[in-house]
Amino acid sequence: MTEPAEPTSSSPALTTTTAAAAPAAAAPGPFALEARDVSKHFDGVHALQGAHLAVRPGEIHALLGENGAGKSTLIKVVTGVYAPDGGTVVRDGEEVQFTGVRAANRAGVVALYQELSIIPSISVAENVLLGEQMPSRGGLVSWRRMRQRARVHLQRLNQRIPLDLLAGELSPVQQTMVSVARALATDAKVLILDEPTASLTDTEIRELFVVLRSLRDEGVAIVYVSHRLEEVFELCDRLTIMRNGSHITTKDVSASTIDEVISTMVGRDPGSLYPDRGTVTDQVTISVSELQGRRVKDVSFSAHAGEVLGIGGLAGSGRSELLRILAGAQQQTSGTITVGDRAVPARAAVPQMLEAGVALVPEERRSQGVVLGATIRDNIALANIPTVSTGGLVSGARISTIVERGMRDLQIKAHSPRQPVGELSGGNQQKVVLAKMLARRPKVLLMDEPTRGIDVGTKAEIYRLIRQLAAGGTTVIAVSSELPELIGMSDRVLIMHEGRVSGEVDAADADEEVLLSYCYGKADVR
Amino acid sequence: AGSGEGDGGKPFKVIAFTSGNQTPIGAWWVKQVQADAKTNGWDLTMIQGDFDFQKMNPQVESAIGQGADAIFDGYTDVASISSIVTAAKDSDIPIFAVDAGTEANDAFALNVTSNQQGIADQTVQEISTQLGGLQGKNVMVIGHDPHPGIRMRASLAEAELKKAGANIAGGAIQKVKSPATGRTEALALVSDYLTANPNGLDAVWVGWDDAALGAAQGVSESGSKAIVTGCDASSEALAAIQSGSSPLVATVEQPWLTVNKTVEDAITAYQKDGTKPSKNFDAVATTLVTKDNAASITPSDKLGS
Amino acid sequence: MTATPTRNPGIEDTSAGVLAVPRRSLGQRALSGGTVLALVVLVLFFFAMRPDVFLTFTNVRNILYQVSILAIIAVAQTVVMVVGDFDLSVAATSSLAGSVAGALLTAGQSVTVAVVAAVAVGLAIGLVNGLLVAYLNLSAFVATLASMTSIVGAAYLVTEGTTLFNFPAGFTQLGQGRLFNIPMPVYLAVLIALVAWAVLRFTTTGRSWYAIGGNVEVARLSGISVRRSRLLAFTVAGLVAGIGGVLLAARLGSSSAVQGSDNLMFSVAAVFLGMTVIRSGAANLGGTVIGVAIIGVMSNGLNILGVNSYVQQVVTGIIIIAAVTLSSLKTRSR
Amino acid sequence: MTATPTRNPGIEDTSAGVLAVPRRSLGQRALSGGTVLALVVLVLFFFAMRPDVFLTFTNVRNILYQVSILAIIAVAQTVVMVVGDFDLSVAATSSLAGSVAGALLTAGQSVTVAVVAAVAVGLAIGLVNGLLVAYLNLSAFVATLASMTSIVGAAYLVTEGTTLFNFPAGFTQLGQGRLFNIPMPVYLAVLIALVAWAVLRFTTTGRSWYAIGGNVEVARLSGISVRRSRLLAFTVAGLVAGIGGVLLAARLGSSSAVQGSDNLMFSVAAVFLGMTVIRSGAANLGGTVIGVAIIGVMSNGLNILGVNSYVQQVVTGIIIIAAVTLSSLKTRSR
Ligand SMILES: Nc1ncnc2c1ncn2[C@@H]1O[C@H](COP(=O)(O)OP(=O)(O)OP(=O)(O)O)[C@@H](O)[C@H]1O
Ligand SMILES: Nc1ncnc2c1ncn2[C@@H]1O[C@H](COP(=O)(O)OP(=O)(O)OP(=O)(O)O)[C@@H](O)[C@H]1O
Ligand SMILES: [Mg+2]
Ligand SMILES: [Mg+2]
Repeated sequence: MTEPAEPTSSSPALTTTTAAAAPAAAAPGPFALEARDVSKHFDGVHALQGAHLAVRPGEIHALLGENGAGKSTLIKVVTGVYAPDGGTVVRDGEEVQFTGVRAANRAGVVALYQELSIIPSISVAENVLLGEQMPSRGGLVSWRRMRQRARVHLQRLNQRIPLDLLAGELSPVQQTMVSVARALATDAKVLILDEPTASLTDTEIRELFVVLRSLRDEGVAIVYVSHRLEEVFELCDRLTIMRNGSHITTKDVSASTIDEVISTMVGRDPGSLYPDRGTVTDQVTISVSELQGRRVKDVSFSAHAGEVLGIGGLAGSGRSELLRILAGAQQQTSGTITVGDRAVPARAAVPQMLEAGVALVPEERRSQGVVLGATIRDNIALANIPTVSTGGLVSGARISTIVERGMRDLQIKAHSPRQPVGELSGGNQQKVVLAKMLARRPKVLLMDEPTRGIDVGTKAEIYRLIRQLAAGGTTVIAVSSELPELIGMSDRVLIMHEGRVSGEVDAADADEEVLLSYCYGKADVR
Repeated sequence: AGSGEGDGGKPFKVIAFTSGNQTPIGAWWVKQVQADAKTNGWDLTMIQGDFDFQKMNPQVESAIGQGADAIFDGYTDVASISSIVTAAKDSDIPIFAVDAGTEANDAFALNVTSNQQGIADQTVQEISTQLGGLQGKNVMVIGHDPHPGIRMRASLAEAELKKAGANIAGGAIQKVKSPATGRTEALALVSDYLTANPNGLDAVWVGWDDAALGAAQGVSESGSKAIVTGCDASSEALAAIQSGSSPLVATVEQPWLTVNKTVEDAITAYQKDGTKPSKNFDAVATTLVTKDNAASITPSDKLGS
Repeated sequence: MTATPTRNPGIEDTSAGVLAVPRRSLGQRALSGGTVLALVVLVLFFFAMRPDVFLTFTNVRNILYQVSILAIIAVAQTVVMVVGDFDLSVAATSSLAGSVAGALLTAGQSVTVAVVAAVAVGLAIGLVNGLLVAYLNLSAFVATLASMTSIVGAAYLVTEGTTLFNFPAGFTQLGQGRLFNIPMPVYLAVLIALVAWAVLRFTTTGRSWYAIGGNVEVARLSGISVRRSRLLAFTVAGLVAGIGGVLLAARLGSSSAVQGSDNLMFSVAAVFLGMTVIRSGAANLGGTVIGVAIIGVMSNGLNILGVNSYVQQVVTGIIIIAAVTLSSLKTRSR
Repeated sequence: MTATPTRNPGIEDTSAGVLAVPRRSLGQRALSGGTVLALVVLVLFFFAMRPDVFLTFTNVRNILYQVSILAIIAVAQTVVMVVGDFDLSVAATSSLAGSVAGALLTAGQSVTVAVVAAVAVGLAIGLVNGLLVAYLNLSAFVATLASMTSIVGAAYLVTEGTTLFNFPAGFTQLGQGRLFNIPMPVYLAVLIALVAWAVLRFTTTGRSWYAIGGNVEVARLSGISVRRSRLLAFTVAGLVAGIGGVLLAARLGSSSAVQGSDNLMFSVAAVFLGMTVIRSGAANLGGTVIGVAIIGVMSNGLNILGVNSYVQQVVTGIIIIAAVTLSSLKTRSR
């Protein structure tokens, strides 16, 4: 077995171990699933090089690493989606070569893949029992048994979703729960979950944890990927950290701390997550009065140059719609928006709002933020067509300038501006969206869940960036579902409840409990 | 059904159909029959289909199902209307036809068409005359198999040309696939052949004028001296022949006016007293059209006007 | 901890929201089918214009007879479109199958041999299309466009460019025979549509097709054998198109290389019309049947009104646009 | 931390890549095009078979002349496919435009009037298609399928089903005249392709089209007026198809309702072949030109070899499949 790649640049405090020999912690037992010295490259990029993972039956094993560390790729290798370039996969002590997902599933290895959840055009019940799980006899499907079984699996997660709805008709949260239910329905012996909680909220996360713990107690080996480290420490037994496609360390969760994990992941001491607040000016950049939308009701507020305004609330409380209306992506039914000192025409669409200086970084990166098949360069150019052109002609030089600046300023990790965005890690994709919008030099930057699915290191970068923008006089309005983030990054926090603003708090002296009560619409807490 | 009750209270009901309404002759025929129907006092149902038998046949059959005294087929090959023939037989309604097959067929009470052998003779003879004999001459034959008339005259012409000692360019009949793109297909066939074999053609025999015009264009664009013959006597072909500058030197007039008149007369005879024609097939003689007589010929697409 | 809590979506959010595909109440659903509405409007219009003819037994039978083979080809197209692909070769396949049957009959083979061989040819073509698309990863559009070209060429070769006819009665009866005064192709079309409907709805294969059509990647990662399923879908389409071709030859009593080539465009139009019928917007058999009915009613009705055939063609296009627009307006007004 | 250094985009990238089209190193690019390879193989094959003929000036001119109008129609198709849509009506539009020109000339109008009116008809049809797709949200496939049907009907009405001819020399010169011994349509095709290429590559409109083709929602949220752009794309396609139709009428000296109807399938095939040329798989003008060239070389070469036209058709399909397979193998092995 080869030594995994260099840990030299990492903090000296950390010890590096070879995986197979490694799991120094606890008694070395037979592993349910092992990946040994796996390597995989795409188009010259080494996604994996000396990756190791070894999971025991009856444990929840966290797989950690910053964006692009290779977690998802490793998962795809061990479940037969990708054939590895080198290395072996071992299931119950036997070397296996899965020819595809189906083969892996049959061997009891099942994954819930990142960013891929449901099939929108078929029913909820079918989504839960997709593939081999579909109850059938002699090729005939039993719809009755399918509904029964789907109901059971959803109930286990405390979800009461009508089974005959099309999955596409569900809210994003419900969709995620359906895909979780599908993974749970497989009675897997090795269950791998790649960021299942990225778009879930607390209630669902609780339900999920209950089920995962009981599965663990039944002897299932669980691999759990998340960027929410608090979760990891609450749920997991052991953890493996990857960096740059290589195994860095595997240890018991009880033997490590969040700070230590962070610095191992990032390869250096990350410093504090949230930068210091700046000064907010008196100059109102955007103000909204009595805005009505489909979900948004009677929202009025204004924000200032240099201010970071956080917006919180429960799922479906109308935060995204509010931002979409502000960005011109959706029309309000009534109410006015004023940018600077000019009222925006009621039917203004995205181009006009961008012209007025309002830019949106949307919630769903892959379907709203970037063209996955297009290059970084083209994605950035996309939002800047008016500014890089004269008389209808696009200037390649001007595109190059903004692309170069964007990639440098945001430290986008790619081997070339000509790399398709679909090949980048989630964090880098998010930076492309940011770069694209920042090139428009917006006066008001709207960000919807700016750090969803992004590693701590990159999160810190994004917070710093937000602060930098604010310091430059930009107003940042950011929606987030994570209360600590809301408090940490904002100057002021608005909480929405059922489409209305239910509370407004100065972030500097906000606490989570208060915000939470506003989230539930209890405006009278104080 | 049965014989004509034209004089009774009910008008004489005729179902007419043509699959070729996109051809000029088909279009003429439709108008002609509609006009004549008025004169003859027919209750006419005219069904037109763009060579789409799946659509046309059921329409005709459904009309048959609703009763008629006679069926009038214009330019639709017997091969494509088997189901109509069956339906007509079942309802005991006679079918009178213009140009619906190249040989006698008991599907019809009468089918009158032009004499394919005559067309082949006339055109091949004209080529021979113009070239001063066929021995050793290179002649391309362009046909179109789906059309039985063209198919037949093309193979007759090929045989005659061979017999007279001509070489068939490309070794066999060149086949145009679609009537819609006949002109461009023939144009490409000739241009490409002439590039591959410069001066390789003395004549091009083409089964119908539209493609013949494409072939002629190919010949003149390639700077070849070859001559071209067609068939149909379309006004465009006649104009080309008369101009004297086109490689198209001859076409053949098929006497559609007379043919149609003959068939309509047979129908009116049947309408009057139920008499059916004594023989059910006739192939009438055609006229070769060259520069000499082109001016006096009524173009096939200006029939009736 | 980090995440904010939510209302339990299970309780009140069942009416919930909308991602890409809207959801409607039962009442709305009944109304929903703008496409169905379009069909009803067409029927009423023609009935109002010619009450003496349009809804008579003879004419309805006539419409059914006219669309029966289109319906079969449209079933083939539906299956492929459920999987999210296209088959531009369905009509050509049916012509070739018909031509093969015709050629064998002309060569004196028995009806059984001719039919079996023709259907086998359809199946083989479907298999080849499937291999090209599922295993060589060609875009279905290019693959079937190309195979269509070759198939038409092959049909020309088989028929030598002519129209073959003079088939034994045992063969033409398949297309022209009647049972209870209804032509055989109508029964066969109904049978094939029912079988296809059942396959799509009740078999694991059918459900895999829908899953793949919904999202290939998710289907693949859920352990569905995407390749095998797509191969199967194209094969089934080829087989069904082959049957359609045999029936067309039997129905017309003739076969030629271009026979029924209109069925391509009309089958696609029918499936598209049908896709507007259901919520998910996926290809579906019920919808296809409605689409076929719209096309049939329209063409028959315009004939009955004696509309000039050029004008008919103009009107046909306009009606298709009107029907689809109607249904999309309905959807939007939700 | 994370960022790896990149080549300085400012220095070498000033030649502005087309949106959605990634750039590869020269070596990769030369190898990349399995489709280009297919073209080269075809050319070499025919050259080897007929070295005395195939690459002569006359024959190359001949090929160019033969594909020039197809190339123009394929440009129209490319524009629409860049936006991620389809236009099934391009060939019908060109026939109608040619028919309108023919009818006006026959009625004694001047060449200018006839040409302008014909092109305007093309433009109007494009506009209608665009409105249906962009503003009424109909699927482009259905909308243009339906409009195609209506347009063909209209062309029949305009020509009264006949072939119009006897056009003044001033008109036919457009299609048959020569400059430096090269026919006019070749210049016009090159001109139109170059303009379209430049529009796609260098204008804000072209960029917007590619963006929309990449992902409509992303494009919309990035501030691109999706509706207006799509409308424009269809309008341009109609306009270009109209020009193609005028040239075809001028080239043949005649116009009919179905003239050039095979340009639909061939234009789609050309664009699809062209999409395999580049990595992103988007429609692109260079690729389309290669696709058109493959089709032209194939048909001319097979004619030169004297292959039976039915066999030609079979072979055409097989060659298209081979070309596309070749290029997809290349892509996969990267
Ligand atoms: N299909 C692909 N083609 C090219 N490169 C890829 C592909 N998939 C992944 N990569 C690259 O491989 C590396 C590892 O990516 P992977 O998705 O495994 O990271 P990850 O650890 O899951 O990150 P995240 O936390 O953002 O999900 C990245 O550099 C990514 O750009
Ligand atoms: N429960 C729901 N019911 C209906 N639509 C919903 C629901 N949840 C989300 N959506 C849809 O998803 C988008 C985002 O929803 P919205 O703005 O209401 O929520 P949010 O406060 O941003 O919460 P989330 O965290 O779910 O994004 C909207 O377009 C909305 O139509
Ligand atoms: Mg990942
Ligand atoms: Mg949201």
